[in-house]
Amino acid sequence: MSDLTTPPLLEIRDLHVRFAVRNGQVHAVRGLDLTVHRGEVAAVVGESGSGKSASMLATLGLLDINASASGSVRFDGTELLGAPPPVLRSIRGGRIGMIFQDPMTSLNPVLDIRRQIAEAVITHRQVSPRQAESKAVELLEMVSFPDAVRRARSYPHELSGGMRQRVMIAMALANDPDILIADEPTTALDVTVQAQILDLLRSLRQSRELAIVLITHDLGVVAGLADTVNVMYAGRIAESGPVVDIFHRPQHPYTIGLLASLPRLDRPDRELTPIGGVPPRLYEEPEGCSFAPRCRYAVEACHEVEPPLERVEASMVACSVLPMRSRTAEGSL
Amino acid sequence: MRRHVEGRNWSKVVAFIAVGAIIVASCGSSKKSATTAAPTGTGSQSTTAPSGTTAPSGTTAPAGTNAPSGGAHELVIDRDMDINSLDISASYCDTCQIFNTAVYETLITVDPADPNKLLPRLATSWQANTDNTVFTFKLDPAAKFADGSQVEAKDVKFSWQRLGNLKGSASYLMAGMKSIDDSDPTTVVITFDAPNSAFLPIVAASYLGIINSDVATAQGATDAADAATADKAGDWFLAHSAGSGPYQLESYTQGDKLVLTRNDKYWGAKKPAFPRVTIAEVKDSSSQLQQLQSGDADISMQISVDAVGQLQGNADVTTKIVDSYNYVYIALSPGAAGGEKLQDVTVRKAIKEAIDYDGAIQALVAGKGKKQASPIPNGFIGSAGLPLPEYNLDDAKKLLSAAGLADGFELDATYPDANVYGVDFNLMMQKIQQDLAKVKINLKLTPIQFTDWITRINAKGIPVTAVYFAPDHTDTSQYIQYFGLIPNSFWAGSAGGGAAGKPMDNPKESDLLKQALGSSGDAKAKAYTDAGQQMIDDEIIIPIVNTQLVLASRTNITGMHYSACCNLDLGLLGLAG
Amino acid sequence: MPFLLLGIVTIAFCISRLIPADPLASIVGVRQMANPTIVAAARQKWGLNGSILEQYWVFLKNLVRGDLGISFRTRKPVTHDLLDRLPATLELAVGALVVGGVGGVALGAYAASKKDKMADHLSRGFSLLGSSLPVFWIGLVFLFVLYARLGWFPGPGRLPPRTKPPGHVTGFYTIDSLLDGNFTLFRQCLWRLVLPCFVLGWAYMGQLSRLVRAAMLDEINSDYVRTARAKGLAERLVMRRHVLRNAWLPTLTILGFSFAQLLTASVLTETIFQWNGIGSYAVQSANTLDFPGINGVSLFAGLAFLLANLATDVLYAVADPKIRLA
Amino acid sequence: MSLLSTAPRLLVDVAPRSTWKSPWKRVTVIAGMTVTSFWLVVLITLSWWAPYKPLDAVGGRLQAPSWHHLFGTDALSRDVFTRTLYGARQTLPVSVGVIVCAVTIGTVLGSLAGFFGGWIESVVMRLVDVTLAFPPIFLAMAVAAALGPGLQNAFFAMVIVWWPIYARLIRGQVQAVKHRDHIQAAVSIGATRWRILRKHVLPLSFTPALINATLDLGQVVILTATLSFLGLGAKPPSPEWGAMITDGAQFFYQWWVAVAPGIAILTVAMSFNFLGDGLRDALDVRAKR
Repeated sequence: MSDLTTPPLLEIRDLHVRFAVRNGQVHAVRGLDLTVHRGEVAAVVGESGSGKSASMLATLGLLDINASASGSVRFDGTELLGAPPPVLRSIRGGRIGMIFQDPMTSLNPVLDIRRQIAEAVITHRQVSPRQAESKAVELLEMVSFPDAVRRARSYPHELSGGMRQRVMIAMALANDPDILIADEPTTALDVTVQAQILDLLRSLRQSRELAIVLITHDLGVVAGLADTVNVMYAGRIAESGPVVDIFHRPQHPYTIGLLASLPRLDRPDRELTPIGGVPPRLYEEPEGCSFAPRCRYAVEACHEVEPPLERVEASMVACSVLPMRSRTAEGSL
Repeated sequence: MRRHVEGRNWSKVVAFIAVGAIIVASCGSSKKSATTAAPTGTGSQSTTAPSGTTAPSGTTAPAGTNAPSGGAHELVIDRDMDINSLDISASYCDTCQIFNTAVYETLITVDPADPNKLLPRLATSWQANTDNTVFTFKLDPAAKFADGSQVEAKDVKFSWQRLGNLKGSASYLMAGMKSIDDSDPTTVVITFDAPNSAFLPIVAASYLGIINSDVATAQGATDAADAATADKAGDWFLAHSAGSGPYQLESYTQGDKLVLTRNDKYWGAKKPAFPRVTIAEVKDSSSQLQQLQSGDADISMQISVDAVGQLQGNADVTTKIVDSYNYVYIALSPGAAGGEKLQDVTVRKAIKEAIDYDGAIQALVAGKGKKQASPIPNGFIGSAGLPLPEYNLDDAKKLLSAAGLADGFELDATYPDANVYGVDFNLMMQKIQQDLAKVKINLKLTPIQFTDWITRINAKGIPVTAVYFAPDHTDTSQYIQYFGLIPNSFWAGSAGGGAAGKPMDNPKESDLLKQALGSSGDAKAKAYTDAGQQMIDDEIIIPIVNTQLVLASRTNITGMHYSACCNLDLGLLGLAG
Repeated sequence: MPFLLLGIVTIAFCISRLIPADPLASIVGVRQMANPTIVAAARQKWGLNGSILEQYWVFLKNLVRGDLGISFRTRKPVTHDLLDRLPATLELAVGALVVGGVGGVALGAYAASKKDKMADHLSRGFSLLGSSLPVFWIGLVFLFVLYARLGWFPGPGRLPPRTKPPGHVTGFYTIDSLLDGNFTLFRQCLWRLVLPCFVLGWAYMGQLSRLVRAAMLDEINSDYVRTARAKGLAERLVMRRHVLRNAWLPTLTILGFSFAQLLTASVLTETIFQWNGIGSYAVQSANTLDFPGINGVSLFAGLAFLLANLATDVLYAVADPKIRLA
Repeated sequence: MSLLSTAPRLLVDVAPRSTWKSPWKRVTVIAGMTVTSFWLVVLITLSWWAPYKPLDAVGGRLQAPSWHHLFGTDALSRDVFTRTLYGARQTLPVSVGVIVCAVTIGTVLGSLAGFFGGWIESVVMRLVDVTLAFPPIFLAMAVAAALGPGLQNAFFAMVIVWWPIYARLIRGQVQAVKHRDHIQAAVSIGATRWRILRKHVLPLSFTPALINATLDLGQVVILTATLSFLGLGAKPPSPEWGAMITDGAQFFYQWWVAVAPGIAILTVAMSFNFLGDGLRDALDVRAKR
């Protein structure tokens, strides 16, 4: 597991991301804190629109032109927010690799995959095109791309979704990055393929001491891979902590709700309870706890004061009610 | 505030465009030096293979006595060409006159300075019998075709018979011919059915130029009676010529240019001055003017009078505005469908008096034109002393009241969409429409294509239309034959309603024409003048303007002229200095 | 496609025969139209006797043999006339395609990269201006200002006056002059192409740059562009290798279409710039009711359109891997 | 599938996703509306305030621009400025009429073809293919020449040129809309085909047609002038812009004769283009995204 005494590899503090839209702006990320250590797998979990992707794009300076980020993102001692483009470029694809949700659209349709991987190599290293190409084939083999030598000249549309995601991973790992940011890497894939990709990530992590930031809305993906879990809601961390604690002793009503909506093979008899309501639209700042409107434990204070993130046992939780603590008698889920 | 910023944006747009223009401009001016250097560069090029087909190389000019003036300078003439054929016997157009005269030669020709004076060309002498039915020509024994063979009587016979039998538009010139005797190679005797005192001027018409009959026959040409269908040489003549003139056809590209080369063996006294003459198709007046200014053209034939001012103060260019025999007219056709109101001659007279001629001449050709009394243009025998048309609005109104049409009526005016002799027909008809509106006659203008116009006017006539005319030769008879209300006249038929109607007839005109063709001197002039008055009284043809001509050339070009028979005789042109 | 060809041929034939004038008028002339024997002889000679259906049948039969008939006006085979003028028109259309294509892609890409900045507005204004200008008017304005008044550009025509065309090999003056090794002439011919090509290509440039700009903006937001940026690629390379490479694909779809359009829009340009190509041939044929000429030009236009579409499909297949292997 | 069916109508498909917030959009839409309404006001009120009459000879011949004659006079001494203003009465109604007719015919035939398919579709689309295989200028020239000159005949010629574009556009839209869920639902509950076509399919198909129509208006204005320029449109003496340019072309050095009508065409065509762009952004669902 991770070594908590060494300085963190990636440290995000008070990150805010705002999008300018037609009728004003959306405050998508509202003071995110996140720490990733070398070799650690940190999961960021939340519903779509909770700001998890936006915060990662902000980290790498990949936000669209209508978005702005503030706060601090330090990677291995370097401040990335506001860093000059050349610095960002050398880190992107060099020391931080990123893969995206939809492998269908994330590869350039008019270039063959060998060329796209080789491009990643060439961008960061002084190698000849030929060397880059053979490196690309190696990388394909590394991600268990079948028949890599022969199929390296394929175009994206000739590959299945799983294969394309392997190509994406190969591309992201082309320069032995310290961190892989995986933005919903399995969402668009079939269930069986999902498992293969997760296996691949797991083995890569072990063989290369790779830190992974795993962004997902699927707690099932988290369980098998992550060391720590950060649950995001409405642009903020609702709860974060070691995976075991989150799963077994969730503190935040939202986390509890998420887990309750998850089918579990070991408890087939349990009734699934979806969370009612919808997440707030962040056109304007919510008053009080942003989850309060959907929270069945909410008290009056919840609607007035936004709760700070506080340590509860091994986790950090942003909730003024903490239903689990008061009802420990009920035991676990 | 925002508004202010936007305003600034737009001023930047303007600035951007301006900067762009300047950049383009600087590129342009840097390249221009290359362009202006062109003539010298290309002059030397002319030694490379000529693209023409049979023409001898123009650069191998024989030295010595025959050395022509003008040296290596190639003449370039800008013209909007209207060529219908380069086969002299089938041709009929203004440009054809220039081509025919340069490449072929007629037996006699017209003095450009005096259209009523005939000069020898292939013939050294000629005479008519007393009743103008038999004409005898003595050919110059020195006359040679370009291939060196002698011009003989059989060539004359062949050329004239072919002209008549090909039945082209100019075939009317040979009407009434009975026989040609070519038994003596140097003497031509032609006999007519009826007196034809117009024939000597007709012989000077460019269409009567002489073809080398041996060469032409070898190419399928024939002068037989069925030549209209049996003659196969039309295509050959598009690329070749077989004449004795100072120049020969090198090549013709329709819509592009007509290229002539010097006939190095030209037999005449005045040797052709230019190794090559190019008549370039340049349609608009402004381009012709530009090219003349820059020296890209030596002669521009259709510079409009409104553009001439641009040339003032340019010592390299000489312009002269001279009288011509060309004119534009409107024609009233009582027999045409829709022209019923015109059957009353007072109505036609009223229309004639309602037109503001001076205003029209001002509007159409900036005053560079003359009024004309009858279809016989000013300067032709029979034109003198006839009353010029007068603008008289009051009288016109009175005449219409008398005809019971004081409240006006509507007339269809369909005319060819043409621009001839500097007159834009659209403008002219709008001007006439304006004028006639004052007597409450509403002209409905419809400009159509010329082909369409011919179809319509031949089918059932057109109540009011506009046309133009240039002489084919220097005798007045052509005007009576075409405009007079006599059998087979074009306008007698058209004014009577074309094929659907009945030709109009004014027997006096037939008589006067016969009288004129059978006489000479004053008697002939009197007959033509009387015929002119008759045609005025017909009130069918209303000449609007007898246009003047802009002769524009580089100052070093000598011999610029306008000829009644031949338009521009290229053989007379030279280079000064 | 055969149906289409037949349709084009038939419509061309019908249109020329619909015209209410008798083409013989231009053949035999004003003076002889009233003479029935001459008219009948000419009717026979030029194949205008017989019913319309018979004429149509003869026309089709000859067409199959590649014979478009003899032009009433030039008295030469129409196929010969068309081939003779094709190089002039192609030279113009290709030049306009280059001006419009290169200019359009560059302008569109530039505008997209400067989205909503001044440069974007200017280039969009410029391209919109191109599609709002009547070709015949701007041609005249250019001639008046840039040629007659300022003398920055050469006047109308393919060649400088007094210049002999280069030896006839291809008929393209630019190519032939190079083959002759005559660089002065080559430069002159090229220089004379500038104004007409620009006038002709401007509208196309406007159309294309709007298309490219829109496509670029679409592509800039696409996932694979984000991937390329995540690789650490410099923005310049992202634009060139990824955005433009995809964005110009849709421009291919209109490439063939535009080429056919240009070939025919040359009707006006050729008239204004006295370019002796197919466009002016079309106008002259129409003006003199030269039936074979009109039919020939129509057929040419239709064929050009078909071929251009075919070429587009082929090009697209080459450029887009999805189609190539599909 | 014929090759030609792939010929693009790109205007709608690749709408740039710029928002109304863009200053360019705002300026252009405002400019487009201003110029269009200027011409509309001119067209309606002109007779009350025009400095001269369009057909009257006033002042001298071919006078250069002055305060009395803003754009000079032509060869018949008519005021060019007045004629140019009156030109709007020729061109604008014709252009709008052409588009209205073309859209109507195209919509009827295109929706029939798209919705019913079968032989109707084959007939209509083959006709469309053949018509579109002719270059617009050439087809319009040929038809106008066959019918004879005159603005009316030019009008017919242009409708013949334009309807297939809309027929194809509407057919494509109808086909796309036809398979949407709510249409299928309507079919399944037994709505008649006519009703579905009228109530469900057409309203959805019409937006792109409207956008294209506005953009095409500018092109029709230009084509009208082009036909007149070639002598196939308005007959003299009507002050039609293209015909005025033809006149001006003869008086090359009296440049003012052709300048005003050219500017008129330019402003009208440009403002329709601006409006079309704006309309597309306002109406196109994709652009709003």
